[in-house]
Amino acid sequence: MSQINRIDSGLIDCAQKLNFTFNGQTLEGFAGDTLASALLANGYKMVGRSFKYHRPRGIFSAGSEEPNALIQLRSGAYQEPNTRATVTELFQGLEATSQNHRGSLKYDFMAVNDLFSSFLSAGFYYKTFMWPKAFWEKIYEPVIRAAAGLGRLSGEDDPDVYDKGFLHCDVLVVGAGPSGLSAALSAGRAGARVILMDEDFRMGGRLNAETLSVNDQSGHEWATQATVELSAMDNVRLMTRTTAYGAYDHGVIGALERVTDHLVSSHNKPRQILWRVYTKRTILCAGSTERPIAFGNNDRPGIMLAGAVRAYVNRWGALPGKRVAVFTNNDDGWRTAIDLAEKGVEISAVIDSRDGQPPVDVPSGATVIMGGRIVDTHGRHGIRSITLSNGQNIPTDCLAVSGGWSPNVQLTCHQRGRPTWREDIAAFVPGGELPQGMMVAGAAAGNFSLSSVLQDGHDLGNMAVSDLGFKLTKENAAISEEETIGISAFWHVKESKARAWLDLQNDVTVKDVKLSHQEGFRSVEHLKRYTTLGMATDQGKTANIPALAVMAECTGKSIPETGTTIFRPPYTPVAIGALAGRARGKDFRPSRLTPSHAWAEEQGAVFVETGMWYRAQWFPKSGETHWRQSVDREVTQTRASVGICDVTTLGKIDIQGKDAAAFLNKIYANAFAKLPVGKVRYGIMLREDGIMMDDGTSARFSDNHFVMTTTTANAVGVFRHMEFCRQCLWPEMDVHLISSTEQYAQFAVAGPNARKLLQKVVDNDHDISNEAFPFMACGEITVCGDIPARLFRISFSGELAYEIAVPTRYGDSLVRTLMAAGEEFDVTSYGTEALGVMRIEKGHAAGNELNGQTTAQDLGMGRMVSKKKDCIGNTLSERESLNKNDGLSLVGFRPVNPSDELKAGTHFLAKGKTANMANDEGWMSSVAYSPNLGHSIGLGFIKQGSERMGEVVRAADPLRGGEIEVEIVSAHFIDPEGERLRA
Amino acid sequence: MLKYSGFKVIKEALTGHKGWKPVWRTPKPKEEYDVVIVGGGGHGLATAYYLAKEFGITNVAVLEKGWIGSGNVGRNTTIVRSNYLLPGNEPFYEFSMKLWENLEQDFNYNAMVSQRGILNLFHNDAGRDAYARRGNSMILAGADAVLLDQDGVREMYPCLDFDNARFPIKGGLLQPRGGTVRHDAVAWGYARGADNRGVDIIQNCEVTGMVIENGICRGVETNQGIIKAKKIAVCVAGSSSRVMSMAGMRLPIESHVLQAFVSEGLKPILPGVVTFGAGHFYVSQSDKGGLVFGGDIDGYNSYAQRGNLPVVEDVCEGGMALMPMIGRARLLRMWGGVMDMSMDGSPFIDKTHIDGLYFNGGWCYGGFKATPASGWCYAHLLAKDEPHPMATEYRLDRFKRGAMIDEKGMGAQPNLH
Amino acid sequence: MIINHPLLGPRDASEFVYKGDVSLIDRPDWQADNAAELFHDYLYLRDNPAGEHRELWYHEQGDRSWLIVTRNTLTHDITNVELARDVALAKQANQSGRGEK
Amino acid sequence: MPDYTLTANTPLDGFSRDFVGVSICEVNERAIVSVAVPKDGEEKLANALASSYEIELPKAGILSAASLDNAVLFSMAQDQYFLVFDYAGNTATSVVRSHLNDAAYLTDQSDSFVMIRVSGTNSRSLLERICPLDIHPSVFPIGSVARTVMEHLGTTIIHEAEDSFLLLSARSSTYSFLDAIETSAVNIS
Repeated sequence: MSQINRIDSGLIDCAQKLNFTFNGQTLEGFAGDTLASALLANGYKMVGRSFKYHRPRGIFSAGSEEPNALIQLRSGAYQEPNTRATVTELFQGLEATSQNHRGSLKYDFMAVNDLFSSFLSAGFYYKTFMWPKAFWEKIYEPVIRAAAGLGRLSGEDDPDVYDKGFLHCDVLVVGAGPSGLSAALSAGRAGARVILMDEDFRMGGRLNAETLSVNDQSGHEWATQATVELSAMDNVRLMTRTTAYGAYDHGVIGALERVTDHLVSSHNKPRQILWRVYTKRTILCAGSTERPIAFGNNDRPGIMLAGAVRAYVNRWGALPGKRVAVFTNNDDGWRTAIDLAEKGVEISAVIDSRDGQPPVDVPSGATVIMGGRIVDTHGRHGIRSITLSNGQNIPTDCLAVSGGWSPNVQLTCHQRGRPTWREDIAAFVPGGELPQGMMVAGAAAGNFSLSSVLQDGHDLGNMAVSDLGFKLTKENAAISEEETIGISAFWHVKESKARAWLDLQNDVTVKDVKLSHQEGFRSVEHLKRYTTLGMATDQGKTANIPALAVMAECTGKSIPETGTTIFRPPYTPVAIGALAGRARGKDFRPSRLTPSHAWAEEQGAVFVETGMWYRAQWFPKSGETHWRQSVDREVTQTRASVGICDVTTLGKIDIQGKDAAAFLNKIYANAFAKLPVGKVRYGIMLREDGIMMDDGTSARFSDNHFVMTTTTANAVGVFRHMEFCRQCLWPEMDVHLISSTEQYAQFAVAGPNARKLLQKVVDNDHDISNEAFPFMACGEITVCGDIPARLFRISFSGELAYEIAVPTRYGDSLVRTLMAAGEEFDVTSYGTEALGVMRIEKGHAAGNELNGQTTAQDLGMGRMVSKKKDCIGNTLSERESLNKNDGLSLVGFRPVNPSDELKAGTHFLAKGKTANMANDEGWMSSVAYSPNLGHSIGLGFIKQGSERMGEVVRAADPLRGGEIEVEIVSAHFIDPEGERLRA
Repeated sequence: MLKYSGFKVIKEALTGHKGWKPVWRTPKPKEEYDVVIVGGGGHGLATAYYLAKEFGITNVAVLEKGWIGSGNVGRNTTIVRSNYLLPGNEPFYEFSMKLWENLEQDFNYNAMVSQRGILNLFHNDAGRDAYARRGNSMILAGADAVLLDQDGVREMYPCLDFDNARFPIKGGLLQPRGGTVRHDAVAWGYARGADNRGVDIIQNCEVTGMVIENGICRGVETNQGIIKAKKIAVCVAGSSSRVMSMAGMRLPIESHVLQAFVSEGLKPILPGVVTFGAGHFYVSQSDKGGLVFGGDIDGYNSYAQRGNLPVVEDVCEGGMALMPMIGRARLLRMWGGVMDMSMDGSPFIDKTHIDGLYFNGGWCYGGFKATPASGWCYAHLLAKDEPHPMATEYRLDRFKRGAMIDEKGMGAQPNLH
Repeated sequence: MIINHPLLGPRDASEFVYKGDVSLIDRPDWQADNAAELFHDYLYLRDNPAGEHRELWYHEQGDRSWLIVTRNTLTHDITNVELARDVALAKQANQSGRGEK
Repeated sequence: MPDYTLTANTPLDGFSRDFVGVSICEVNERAIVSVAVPKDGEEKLANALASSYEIELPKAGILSAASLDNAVLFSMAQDQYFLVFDYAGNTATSVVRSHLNDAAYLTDQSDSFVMIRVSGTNSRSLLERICPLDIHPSVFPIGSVARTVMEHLGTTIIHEAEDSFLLLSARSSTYSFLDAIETSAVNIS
């Protein structure tokens, strides 16, 4: 069988044969085909199964509105479910398989559902499957879930790459049919920056599918000529295979370009590009969509939209049938009969629901029935005949149906626009409230005759650019002959006894809408939700209006009174991969690397993600097989001699200005106004609600110059907060902020030998002895021969410690130098784990304690909050519930049995109390193994903790099982008097 | 009352479905009710249902501006769970969970309560510690929780990105009893149950003013006239500020848009609900096969039921980072709901300073899962004028006292909760 | 959304970080007798209008300006954008002017 | 003096790579100093700039170019400018201070950024994939400057010359930023 239904016609390239497979069968098509046109040319009728009843489904449309012909494209990890054959461009080697059947497409086991259809009426599942209770999850639901869904994901990672981009223009024209081309021509000729996009791979829209002429040439020739003229303009960008899928606030349009979907392989180039289009004007030229008429068994393969039937014949030379009947309520349906007859196709009948005379000359041989009704059709896997209301039976293998055309108003509704009803064309047209900058031209605006479409596009193109101040050219619109466009609304054949489909994919019938009405689901939104109408992959593009008409009939109201459905983006479904673009795997978010990263990598460091940063977690030495060995060693070596840790990730903010001190005094809860030059102070920052926001230090380098550090996690938030205070609360202050986090590589040098080590690199003219540079001193110094540096005598570890900062360009060199210089002291580098162990040993709060829920009082720093000044958070920190006598406080914990391991996240319960929420006294926030103490230690919050030293409570961990006894102790496990850090 | 059952469905199928009646009546409003509930969403309908069923108060009207269920009960991602941390929240949500578990038999409507589990992933030790604390809170409150390591997650969801992730999955907190519920059916089921017990459900009835005399709220003005009531129960999350401003009240609430997304129908690939904290993404697969997913709120005050592209892309980025196998699935539809974002991320069920006027709102993006408990506790408050024991903390004055219920620790910044 | 920055012209809203109602620049006097109540109302209560809303946005990925944007919460239409610092300064000038009377 | 010396590195060690129609290269030996305007000190700063660099305070979005040290000055925030000039030493602020004295608060930012030049006929096509701003010459002519976000990273873009753009982004995320640019170059080829 080779292209038995192909005729010599259309816009395909018969010289270029393409082989493809459908359900394993190798077939042949031509360049310019869609999968649908190629399947039709090869005589295929049935290509899929419906969602609920598993009824045979054929190709229904010739565009993106397709509800039926959904296939799985490609295979393996490239498998793409629910792909519309009607918009799938044929390529050599294309693989397609049908979906949603068990067994073969032809003999689908699940088709048994159709026999039970009367039990599976709309919403039946809400009324049953409730008994016995356990059966829902164990039996009913698994069966339903297994039957549901359409196509199948491969379960493998999507192997393709995607990209995104930004486009800017004066005028975006959506749709390159006659109105779009006309609009782009007039806007482009005026010199505006124009983008013209169309979802099809060929510009021209319906001109490619019709036999109408423009400017005395065939429509598609005119389209080609217009495209050539446009592509010669520098200011015009033409984008085929690109769908404007959504209209967002302030004129932003989302568009998807399918770059390689028409190729057998994307060769590692982006498969699709998601464009965000910023445009001053959008001219929507999206055309219109034909809709069907509902009648008995109107869902059989071979029953198609009339416009689609002639598109297949005119554009693709593919015959949907050899003996075609037409059922229409409008003049346009007749075009199908005429075009096909001209191509020599037998027209068995034209049934027009309207009374009166045929609007055009009748094709010879066709039976014409004016005022006719089709009540039923026959043919199991494809239509074979139709039955009329008068009992007449007419054989046919393709029935072309036209219920009129609905303007594609989707993008006009993506914001608040509601379409309005126009009785003369029996259709909704764009309403008054259009998205910002949007205009609608052509069929999308309800102008259906080709001549008016051409004029409309031309005029709106001109209007858009003259709005923007461009000078118009004198060119006229292209012209075409007037065609008749009469229509008389007709939605469904009431005489039909058999089920009449509205939503072909989700199997919603006229009866379902009536049942919905009967049960009170009368609002359009109730109707959709109750029956699933319009919820399928086509979003009811062909189904919604006829269904609305049936509901209107039930309620006795007009269609606009009954309602309209709101269209939501996207216009057609968009691959999630495209919406994600490049953001996946390691590229999901940027990575920030510390200045010592390359060096740490050389040392074999294990890294951990902290926000966007990667930090060294620990540095394994040869022979160390467990992370604890490395961490214990790093801690021990640091406390015994000296250790070095990259602390660049802490936020650093340069603060300058005459009011810098006064500003900090308002930002911090403790006093800062009188901090002497050359000193650092620890500060706590509250949110305005009195809860701890952050802690850190600020160093004063001169009267007007401070350098603040924040925690790594809060660096961005604190900066933003300070800018808010500076600009919005105290704009009168002379204070300036700039981040210097990136500017300096900063290392903690900690341990009894820290000074000795630093003295080896600090230039001799800087005295850093304990006397000259005591605890909490800071200064601008030079190292290694005039390299500028900043030195801070601050300690997170509790040891004699410094933080030294050099310009980032020297960071890598400095860490190598310090390690080399420290060799004689057995220096160690340490990572975030050892840092954590040492800060817990010292009782310092960190992220687990500063979790946005704790107060300074909870952290044992309540007295630091000054009551004598105005600062952020001061007033509200005094609220009663934040100052309860039995409030939480941060204390230390040690296991009663030293061999027990503490776990963070355990909850504290008094001995003998039942484990429930009422008896919950707090939780363990941070734990570590202390190599110095030889047992596990923890920090945690417990009610009145500071008054309960020595008490034993239970640390309960029902989540992981078990509980242990712990003793409440001081949080300062090491050197509680602070002698070391002052040494 | 027309009882639904498999038998009834079969009988109707054989007799042409002629016997089905409207699921709720379309009554004209009476002049006065004992309780008027403003808002025919999930919470309002549940309140009416429990008022009638549990507290015997049936002279009740539910006033709905549009069609019932048109608010957030019909535009959420259908997740139910009780995996909260704080004592003010966890018992309440666990109460709700237990009500979900018996709901369908209770109101004779299949809302497809499906406990396929909810898994919150963590990516580092601090995340594990926070979830351990939370899991223990849940168990102490009588809920269920399981802490999974990476292997445990891999066993349930082999299709996640374990090997090449920017934020590697280290484990997760699983609540096996969490899951999903068919959202619209919840509204319809409660509506049916309330209607059958005599509650008047009045659609297309917009409240335009409060009738307040001498500090006592005596009724509401509507587009269908004044309706008097002994108690007015406002329950209009998303529009709380708008409605309460009619009584002159300012609330600790901002309205924000939360977008939600559904893919085309697919054969089953995800058993339960997964949330990806590092990437603002959560997902489940509906019984119809669509991947239902969402992420953060858009982040600016809005009453428009639609969002913008940056969040759409952010959510899909999270999705692809978590499960790169969904790249070829297509996003079918996106929509937005308007959330009452409160100042600490937790709701309110309380009397107001105006006698006869009650308020239920501030549900943030978590109102759906709370529907049964919210209805029950609100009904309790209305019937007995004291808070239900499970909802004692949801008071309007808690910020004055400093008794915030701030699960995320974000402070008075509603768009961060 | 697009915010028309008074200094930089139209920028995508994704360059900005949202804070909330413009009333957040009216921080109360910490020494007022009813400071606790004033701060409560300031920090926690919102008009939250359905319609025109003056609100604070921070141009984090731009020039770090805090802006006051007048935006309709029903339609998202933006009708005015001001520099918050200008507004705050004008407010101070206004208040001190009143104080002198 | 200590026995140790420190050696400087640049974010990308002088990276340079050519693609079809577009070149990507690191720019070095330029210092960046933040120049913040003291309250009510705009006139004083303007005078200092005029007498030293012989330039005016630029409006937001536009470069002022000086011949002294090939300096360019542009606005970064309402009261803050960046001065970028030829200098490879360690004390960029003292260089600027020698010209401006106390007319501004200065902060060295030379080590805070990676500077990457994207040039060639395809440079705009490349940037179209990551830069949300309209950089068409009709709206972003040569001498224009703007800060925006590219692939989650704050980036300052300067239109230096025809088909040539200089990008400044944070130094710590240099490799992610370079990857974003290179990926774009591959994707448009």
